[in-house]
Amino acid sequence: MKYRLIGVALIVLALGLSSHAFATPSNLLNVLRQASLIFLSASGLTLVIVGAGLDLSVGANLGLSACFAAAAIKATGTLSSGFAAGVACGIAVGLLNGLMVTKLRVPPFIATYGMLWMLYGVNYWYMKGDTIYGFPPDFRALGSGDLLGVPIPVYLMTIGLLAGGIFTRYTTYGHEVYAIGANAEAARLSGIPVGSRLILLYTLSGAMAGLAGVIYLARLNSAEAGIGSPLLLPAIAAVLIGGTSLFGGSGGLAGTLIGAIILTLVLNGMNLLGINSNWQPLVTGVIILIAALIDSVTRRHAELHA
Amino acid sequence: MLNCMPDERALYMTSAGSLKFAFNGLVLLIAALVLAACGESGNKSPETTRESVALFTKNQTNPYFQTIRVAAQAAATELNVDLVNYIPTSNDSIPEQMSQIEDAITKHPSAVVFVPVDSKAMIPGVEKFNAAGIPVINLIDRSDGGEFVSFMGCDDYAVALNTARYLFEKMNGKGNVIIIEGQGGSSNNQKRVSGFKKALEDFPSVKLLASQTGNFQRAMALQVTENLLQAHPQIDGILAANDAMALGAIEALDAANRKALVIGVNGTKEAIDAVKAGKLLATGDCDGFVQGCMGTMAAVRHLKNLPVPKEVIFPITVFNSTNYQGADVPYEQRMCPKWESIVKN
Amino acid sequence: MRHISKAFPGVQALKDVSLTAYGSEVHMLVGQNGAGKSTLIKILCGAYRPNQGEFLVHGKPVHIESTRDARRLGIAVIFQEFSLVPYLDIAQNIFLGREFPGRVPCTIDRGRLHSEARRILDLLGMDADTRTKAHRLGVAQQQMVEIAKALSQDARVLVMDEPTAAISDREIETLFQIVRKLRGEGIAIIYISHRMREVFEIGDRITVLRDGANVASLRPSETTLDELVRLMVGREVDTTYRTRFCEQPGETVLDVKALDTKSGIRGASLTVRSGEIVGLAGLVGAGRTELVRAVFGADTVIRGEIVLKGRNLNGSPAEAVTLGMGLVPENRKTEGLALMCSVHDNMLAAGLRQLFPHGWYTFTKARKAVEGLIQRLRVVTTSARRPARLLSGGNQQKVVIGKWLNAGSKVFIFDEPTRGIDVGAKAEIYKVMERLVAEGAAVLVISSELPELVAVCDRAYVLRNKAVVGELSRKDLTEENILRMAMQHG
Amino acid sequence: MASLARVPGVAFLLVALGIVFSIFAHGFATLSNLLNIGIQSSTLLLLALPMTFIIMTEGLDLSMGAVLGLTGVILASVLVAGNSLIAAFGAALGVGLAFGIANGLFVVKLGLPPFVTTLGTLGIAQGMALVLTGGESVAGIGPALPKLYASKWAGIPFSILVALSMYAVFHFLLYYTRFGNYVFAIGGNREALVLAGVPAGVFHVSVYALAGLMAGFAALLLTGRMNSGHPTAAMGMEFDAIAAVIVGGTERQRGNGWLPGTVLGVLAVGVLRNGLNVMALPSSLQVASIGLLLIAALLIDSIRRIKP
Repeated sequence: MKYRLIGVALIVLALGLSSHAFATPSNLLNVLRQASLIFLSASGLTLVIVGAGLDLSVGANLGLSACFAAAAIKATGTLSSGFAAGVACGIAVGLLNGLMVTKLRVPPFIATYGMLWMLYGVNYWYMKGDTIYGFPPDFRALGSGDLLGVPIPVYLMTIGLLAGGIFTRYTTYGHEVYAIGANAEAARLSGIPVGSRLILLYTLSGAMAGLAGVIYLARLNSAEAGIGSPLLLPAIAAVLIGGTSLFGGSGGLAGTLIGAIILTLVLNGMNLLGINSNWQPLVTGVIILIAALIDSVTRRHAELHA
Repeated sequence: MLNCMPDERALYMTSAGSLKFAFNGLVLLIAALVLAACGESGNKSPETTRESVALFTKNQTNPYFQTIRVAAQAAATELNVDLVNYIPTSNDSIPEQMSQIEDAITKHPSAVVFVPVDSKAMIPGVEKFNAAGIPVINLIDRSDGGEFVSFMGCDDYAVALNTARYLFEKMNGKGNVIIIEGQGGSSNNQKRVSGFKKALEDFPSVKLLASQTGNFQRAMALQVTENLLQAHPQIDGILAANDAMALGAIEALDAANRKALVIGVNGTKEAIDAVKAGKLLATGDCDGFVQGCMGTMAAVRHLKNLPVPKEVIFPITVFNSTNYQGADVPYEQRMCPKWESIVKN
Repeated sequence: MRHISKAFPGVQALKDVSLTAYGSEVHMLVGQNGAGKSTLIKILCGAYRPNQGEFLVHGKPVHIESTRDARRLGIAVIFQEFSLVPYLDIAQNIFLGREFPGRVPCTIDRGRLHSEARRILDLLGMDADTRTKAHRLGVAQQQMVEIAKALSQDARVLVMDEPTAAISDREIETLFQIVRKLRGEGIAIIYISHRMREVFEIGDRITVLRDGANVASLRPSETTLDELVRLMVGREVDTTYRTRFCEQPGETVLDVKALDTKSGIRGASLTVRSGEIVGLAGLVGAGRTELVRAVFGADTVIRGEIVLKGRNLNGSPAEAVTLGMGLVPENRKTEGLALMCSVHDNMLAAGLRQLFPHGWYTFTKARKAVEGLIQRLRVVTTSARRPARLLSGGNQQKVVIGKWLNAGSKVFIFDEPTRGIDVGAKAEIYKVMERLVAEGAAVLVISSELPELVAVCDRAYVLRNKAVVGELSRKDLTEENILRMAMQHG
Repeated sequence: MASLARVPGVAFLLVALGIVFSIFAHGFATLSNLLNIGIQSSTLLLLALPMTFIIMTEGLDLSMGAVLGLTGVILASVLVAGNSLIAAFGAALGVGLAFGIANGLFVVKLGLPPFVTTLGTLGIAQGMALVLTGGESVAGIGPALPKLYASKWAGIPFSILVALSMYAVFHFLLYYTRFGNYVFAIGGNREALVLAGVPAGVFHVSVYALAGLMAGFAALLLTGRMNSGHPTAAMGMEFDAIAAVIVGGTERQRGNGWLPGTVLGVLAVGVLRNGLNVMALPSSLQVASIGLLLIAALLIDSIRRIKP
């Protein structure tokens, strides 16, 4: 983990030297705000991957929840109904994913990839290409406002990080998730109710995607069917750069936050330095490979001296 | 912690019952899907007397194309013609639009109104229509090849140029601006950005600080604008390659309580409302609703071998705080204009 | 092989070991787990390279840098861990890496592949079709294919690492015939085993390894069982696994009535009382593992009842564990442990809810619990953080037992607890079992090692083709009775 | 060779879809439409075939779509520069192979997890494609490729011919050569292969190299179909390929691969999309039904596994 922090420091240093505007507090806060949004959508996903699962429907789920939340706010005018609709939709999708993976034993890749298509279908049918826009300022503050100088999504991120950290380290549930990720059959034969734990994980992932959907709605001040689709790959990249392994049993939320920060730094740096946009995927790809290299070297090092 | 090889499909205790229930549920769902399908195509049995027009649009999510589809349907019902929509399942997917062209040919529509995903890549598709003897109206984005009955659309380059000029005039010719580009690889993004750049040449004292991509997405445009606001303390104007990105930029400005004149392209309803509210300076377009109507009308006229001009360039209107009136009516209530009112010659 | 030494980070696996294999002779290699036997073999077959040491064939020095060199010199190895590819068929598995080239370049001459495979299988008396995929074979058949694989290399030196661990007595007999036939053909056989009976039955020469060094090299006639064990362990090991037998067992803790399971068990009934060690005997394939997995809730039950301390189980491991039942499974690497996790995490896996009933996990309490268990079970590990993967067989088994002690289980089911474990660790495991029972726990143990069953159990049930055919009380619990019951047909 | 139990759920779904569409979708069951399905699915099949090998060796390759985009653009640019089709095709194969070998070396030699590695190379390939073309599609590639693409050999369209011959090559590779055995072995029991004295690393890298090569082949078809090269034309195709392979019955565990299943997976999606287009169903329903198809196929597998 400490190697990855050094990695982030190096990137910040490099960007700070090359662009005067980078190292200003307002820009760093700006980066933190953008990173916390990726973190929120990827936090639930992290726990699913720790449990050796996979949730490709995060992006689509986020988009649908944002649309339902928007419709709810427009219909009832109250923000709480928007929150409720968004998170409820997220939970419902997560639950469905969990049931498919555990009870119907559909492999996680196919279950959530199939769910992704179905959610898009529902979203296109529901929105019919329209957008719902124009929300009250206090709702929009949730996404783009700040409190005591710190962007509100950053508070939400810290709450998510603390809650996630406590769940994984200080509760028996958390440790059981790591055991399931490491060897699901051994966990089952150790009396851990693997089925219900995984359903809990997928539901949690759905709930976080739903919550992130509401925050994105507040930030964008509008909802359309396509919000979620570009958010899937960054969420997965953030989790993987953060050192959580797809085979399960290792990694955590702190890593995902660092992954989200690294991804946002790349975009922020490219914008500030005015580098032609066509170079963006190239730089992101190289950063992902470097992070993976650091991760495998530290892992092999740790293995030798365990 | 290291990684090891857990069994991806862990063996849990599942009662076969829950599986059976889920499977029956699924079969019912598929059956419902099929019934809905045959219900749909039932009334469109092949021996219909009504002509059928196939409308190809680029994606499901951009409200601009929803306007086109609503308008085309309005014209189709008015002219008593069937309208069949072909929209790729993954947005702006070139191979998928190509497949949809081939599939549509087997249905042999009477005429096609075609909005290409990419001006060059879709040429073989149009040639397939020509080979099948199906008349094609090229709508909105000009395809660089294949025969068309007529091209009806507006020139992205000109729209961008005029809207940018309007912005620079409003900035009375000086100040700093940034450009938010569209998706790398899309042809109308190339045309609009070059239109912006041409306008810049006409106003030498307007300085271009940066040109970054927002991928035609509101969220990314917001993030890019936030970043650029950090780098450039003084930004007077923002040129966005479509309305969604313009509105994203506005959100970023509000959040950072900075002021700048923002322009967009497409003239979507939301953009018109933003112009009305004074947040968006202007949005250039040739009125998507009118184009949707004219596309279908042109197709029907051709089938009735009424004259259809080879090319119809819609007048470019830069909707700003003065002239947005007609455009903010919801599409459902709007009526298609008369053919003669648009086509002079 | 002369003056071989090999060091891994943190441990000197082999110190100046020499081993000479003579033609037409079965050379037994014995020693505790971690004595360096498998490292020595891996060096012999080129999988590892020694730090020092030299190889001589008929007196001339040779180099063994890779598995290819070893094979060129006619050295073939049968490993304890099965080396079969599940979705390739028997013939492809036998000739993996040595396929016969077909007419078209880089293709395989499938006809010849299957005919050669057929020839070797007939030699072994195995009638399976050479086209069946390996994942469809039973454990015993897989072992036979492993042996066929070694024979196919018509090796001059054949190394067998515990070949009889998973096969029935009948198949062991066929194996011994083959070994004797090969010895007759002048092949040098190096045979590793933990079963002392085999050492004396078939061994011509014995080399004992302890802590990576030669301890003794002698003939079976020159030594006795106890002396051999003392040489292996380096201290007096009382092989009397159990001193006090249970005179008056407590109340019935586990009661299974007329159990039918999807895995083929028919009408099985048994009871286990607290303070008692009950054995479950039977031939390989008699259904012992299927029975205990059903009792534990791991496999589906069709009919019958499982009553644990008065409560009826509904067939989920989670419920069985909360009611105090623990299963030490047959293959600990895939079902008992999470190999990538540390000893600490593995030991805590089952008892989390017992150790922290309110759900809040505290590091200090967890560390103390694990430290206590490591002491109590004398688990040999550099630290609690060491991945379970790096532990020897015996220590891994202790970690699994520790897992259930942590969960405060009262009913223990051991499925082949001492398979692949050396004599020293075996004794310790049975000591642990005895202590558990002394503290009032109930133990049900499956073992194919009949002498161990007889030495340990208060009474035993015998299974034959998926049904309980009889019960033997303490006094008539002898190997002959078990075998008679287990073998009787019809 | 394949017993009935081996046939995955998707086969029954494919048959069901065929029947349903032939009845309800007028014009579906005509030869021209079936050829259409073949042409449309041929590019995806070229990606799915090597993907089967990769998934069998417990790996994953996300970069195939982006590499296809890049090789397509290179093929077009070389043609536009006036060189022969052979030179352009060679360049595309070369670049594809380079990316494949790079993926292989990262995964096999450096031991990086496949998902992360190919996510990285996805970015690199897409970035290079965009930088090379400045984001525009490359047109004016001359008549050679379109003529070849449109050509019919004994009535069979060129792209279907390429797809079928590639399937034959892969089928031969997997079931009749040592390389095929070793692919099963790398997925099933890599340790056994190493102990058998086989240089498992070389074969494992060549599985990824094969994927890169196939991207070059697929570029020939895609560029021919569009008569131009486009940097981001094939984005997302790799996910369709992975789905087709898993639906076809190949598991990441224990080297359980079944090549014919992959073809069924590719055809199932192709038939569904084509059928729904021909029936002109609303597009949102089309999108949802693709998800439904994938899950239904796996559900059938799960149920068959529960009942012995």
